Amino acid sequence: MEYVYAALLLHAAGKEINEENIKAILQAAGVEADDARVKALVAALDGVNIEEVIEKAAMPVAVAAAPAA
Amino acid sequence: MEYVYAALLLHAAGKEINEENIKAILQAAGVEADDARVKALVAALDGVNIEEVIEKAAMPVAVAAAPAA
Amino acid sequence: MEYVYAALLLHAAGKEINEENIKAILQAAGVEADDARVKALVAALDGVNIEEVIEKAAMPVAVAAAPAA
Amino acid sequence: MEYVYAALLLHAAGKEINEENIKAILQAAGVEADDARVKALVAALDGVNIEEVIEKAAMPVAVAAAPAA
Amino acid sequence: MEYVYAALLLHAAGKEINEENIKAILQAAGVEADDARVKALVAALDGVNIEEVIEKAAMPVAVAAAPAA
Amino acid sequence: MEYVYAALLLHAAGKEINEENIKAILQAAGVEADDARVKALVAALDGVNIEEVIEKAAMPVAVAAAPAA
Amino acid sequence: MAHVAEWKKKEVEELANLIKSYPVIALVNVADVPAYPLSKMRETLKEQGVLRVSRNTLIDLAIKKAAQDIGKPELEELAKHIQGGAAILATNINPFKLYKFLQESKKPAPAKPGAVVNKDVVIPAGPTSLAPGPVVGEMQALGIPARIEKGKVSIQKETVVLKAGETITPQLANILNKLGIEPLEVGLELLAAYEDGLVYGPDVLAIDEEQYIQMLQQAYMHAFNLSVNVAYPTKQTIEAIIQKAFMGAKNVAVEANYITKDTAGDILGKAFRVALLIAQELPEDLLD
Repeated sequence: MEYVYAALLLHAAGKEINEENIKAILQAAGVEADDARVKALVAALDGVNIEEVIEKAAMPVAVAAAPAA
Repeated sequence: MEYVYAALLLHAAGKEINEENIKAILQAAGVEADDARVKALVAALDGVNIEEVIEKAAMPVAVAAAPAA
Repeated sequence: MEYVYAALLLHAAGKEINEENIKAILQAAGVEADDARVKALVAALDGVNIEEVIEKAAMPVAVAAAPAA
Repeated sequence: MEYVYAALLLHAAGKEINEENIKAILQAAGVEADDARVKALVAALDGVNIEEVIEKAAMPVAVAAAPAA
Repeated sequence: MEYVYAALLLHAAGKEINEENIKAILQAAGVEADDARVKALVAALDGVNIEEVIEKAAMPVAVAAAPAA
Repeated sequence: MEYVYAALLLHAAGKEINEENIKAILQAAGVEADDARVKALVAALDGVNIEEVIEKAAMPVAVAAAPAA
Repeated sequence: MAHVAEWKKKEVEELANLIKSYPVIALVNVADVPAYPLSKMRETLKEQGVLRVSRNTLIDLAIKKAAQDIGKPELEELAKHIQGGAAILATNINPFKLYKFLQESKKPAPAKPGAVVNKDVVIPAGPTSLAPGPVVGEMQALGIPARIEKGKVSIQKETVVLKAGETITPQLANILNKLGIEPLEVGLELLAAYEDGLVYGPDVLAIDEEQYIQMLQQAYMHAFNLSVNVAYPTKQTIEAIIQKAFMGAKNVAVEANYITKDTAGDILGKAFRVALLIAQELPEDLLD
């Protein structure tokens, strides 16, 4: 999950999610970055609208709260 | 949310969540770390069972269904 | 389930789901393909909108919460 | 998802999930295999109990059916 | 359960569920048909909407989810 | 589903599930048996512990829905 | 049989012929059935059978004669079930269906002293239409908690006055009739039925339909499970098979945090939810 958190950190900080940035973060965290996984992650996230995805992910919590109201 | 992601990254990597480590990650992400907030975060997370929270987060279905009870 | 995975692989890759293609994949996986099973699967998938079926499977959470409202 | 299907096909067939086998399957399906993604998948699956995770799988489908009541 | 499978087979095949047909199937399966059981089955299923009954069986969720509605 | 019912009938009657027996049952039910489908079924069931497989829910529904109850 | 009256011989002959001409021969008790329901039943059965009332002794002779004529000694067994005011119901309807049909055709009937009820008789709580009078004392004597309320007799508590199988006393019949409760059932009571060498008693013929429905559902689920679990596709299961394969693949990918188009949402979502839940535990001024 380290790779995913690194990507989300970059997203939250408004920085570009690229191999270099992810590796820098992982290194700073003392994690030895696996080149292939970093590459694969960046490739997989290409074209993914992160904002939208995490909004949807937060939804079940919101929906769950509704009926209780 | 950057601070939280940094903390979660450390947790996932099995590293200690302390001020120094969090600052290092934020810096690598190009975020200017606010000393007071980092301190407060570390203090606040002390006593939070992150593993438990992760488990809860992995089960959106159950969470969603709960209020129906 | 090997046969079904092969079919879904073809679907995901945007290739035609036919006997020949499924057999080629199974062979590459070192599985001896049973002609009759391949035929039966291809026949059963005829007319099925896989994308739609998968979508139905993938979107449960919000729906699950709905009736509780 | 092609890569994942290839991995599960190998699992279902009782074959080893390694880079070589995954690539062979993808090739047979006419997919140009991306080295980094294949490597990343193999690395990511290391330590995952596939059998167990698959068993957990089907439930969202069922939940999705609920509003039919 | 043989008798019930025979009845479902007739239903799936669009044939009438009557004593003669059930006995023919059981005989073909090498089962010595008990007259009274065949008669009882046919009488019990008389007027039963099998399609509806098995649809309900296919969606146990509906039952489980019902109290949530 | 006719073919599956025929196989289950044989299983329930303690008879061997083979092509010949399945065809005999289908014929008795007035269904024209498709050779490939019969073959595919027999192949799919080869080595399968039927008792176990029929009890294993294809969609473990109730578990997911349970918290809603 | 020289001393037997000519009409009796003829009657036995006719009954025997009737028995021989239908596959299913049932004995029904018509002792307590008034004429109207009886003729109604004849009409309903018209297409599928004949109902003949006769003397028990003649029915007995006719069954034995028919059994001999067609060489089916098993049919003689049926004669042992003759009781009450027996009648012959000769039909094409399978005995189980016939039993079901006769049960469903029964109608409620008023209480009669000496009759046996076949289900519990309950007097419901609440007001009745009865005016105050000696009836209150009569009820209390039978253990029915009656009282005068707002000028009417009222029952204080739901009371079971008879259990299934018990006999109605004259006192209770009187009360039940006053209350308009009809604890009896009138209709043809099936004593036994013969078909194809077998005599079926009512205990065998009373089938639990709910149980058959459950068996149907179980059988269907077994077929469904088998089809999906061994990936043998049928029209009814192909979708479930695809979904099972897809969900299995997806779950494995999500568990492995392997991001694809289909898992990006779940994996990022998982991480985001963790962050969100953690954030909820933090003091507000820590968050943006």
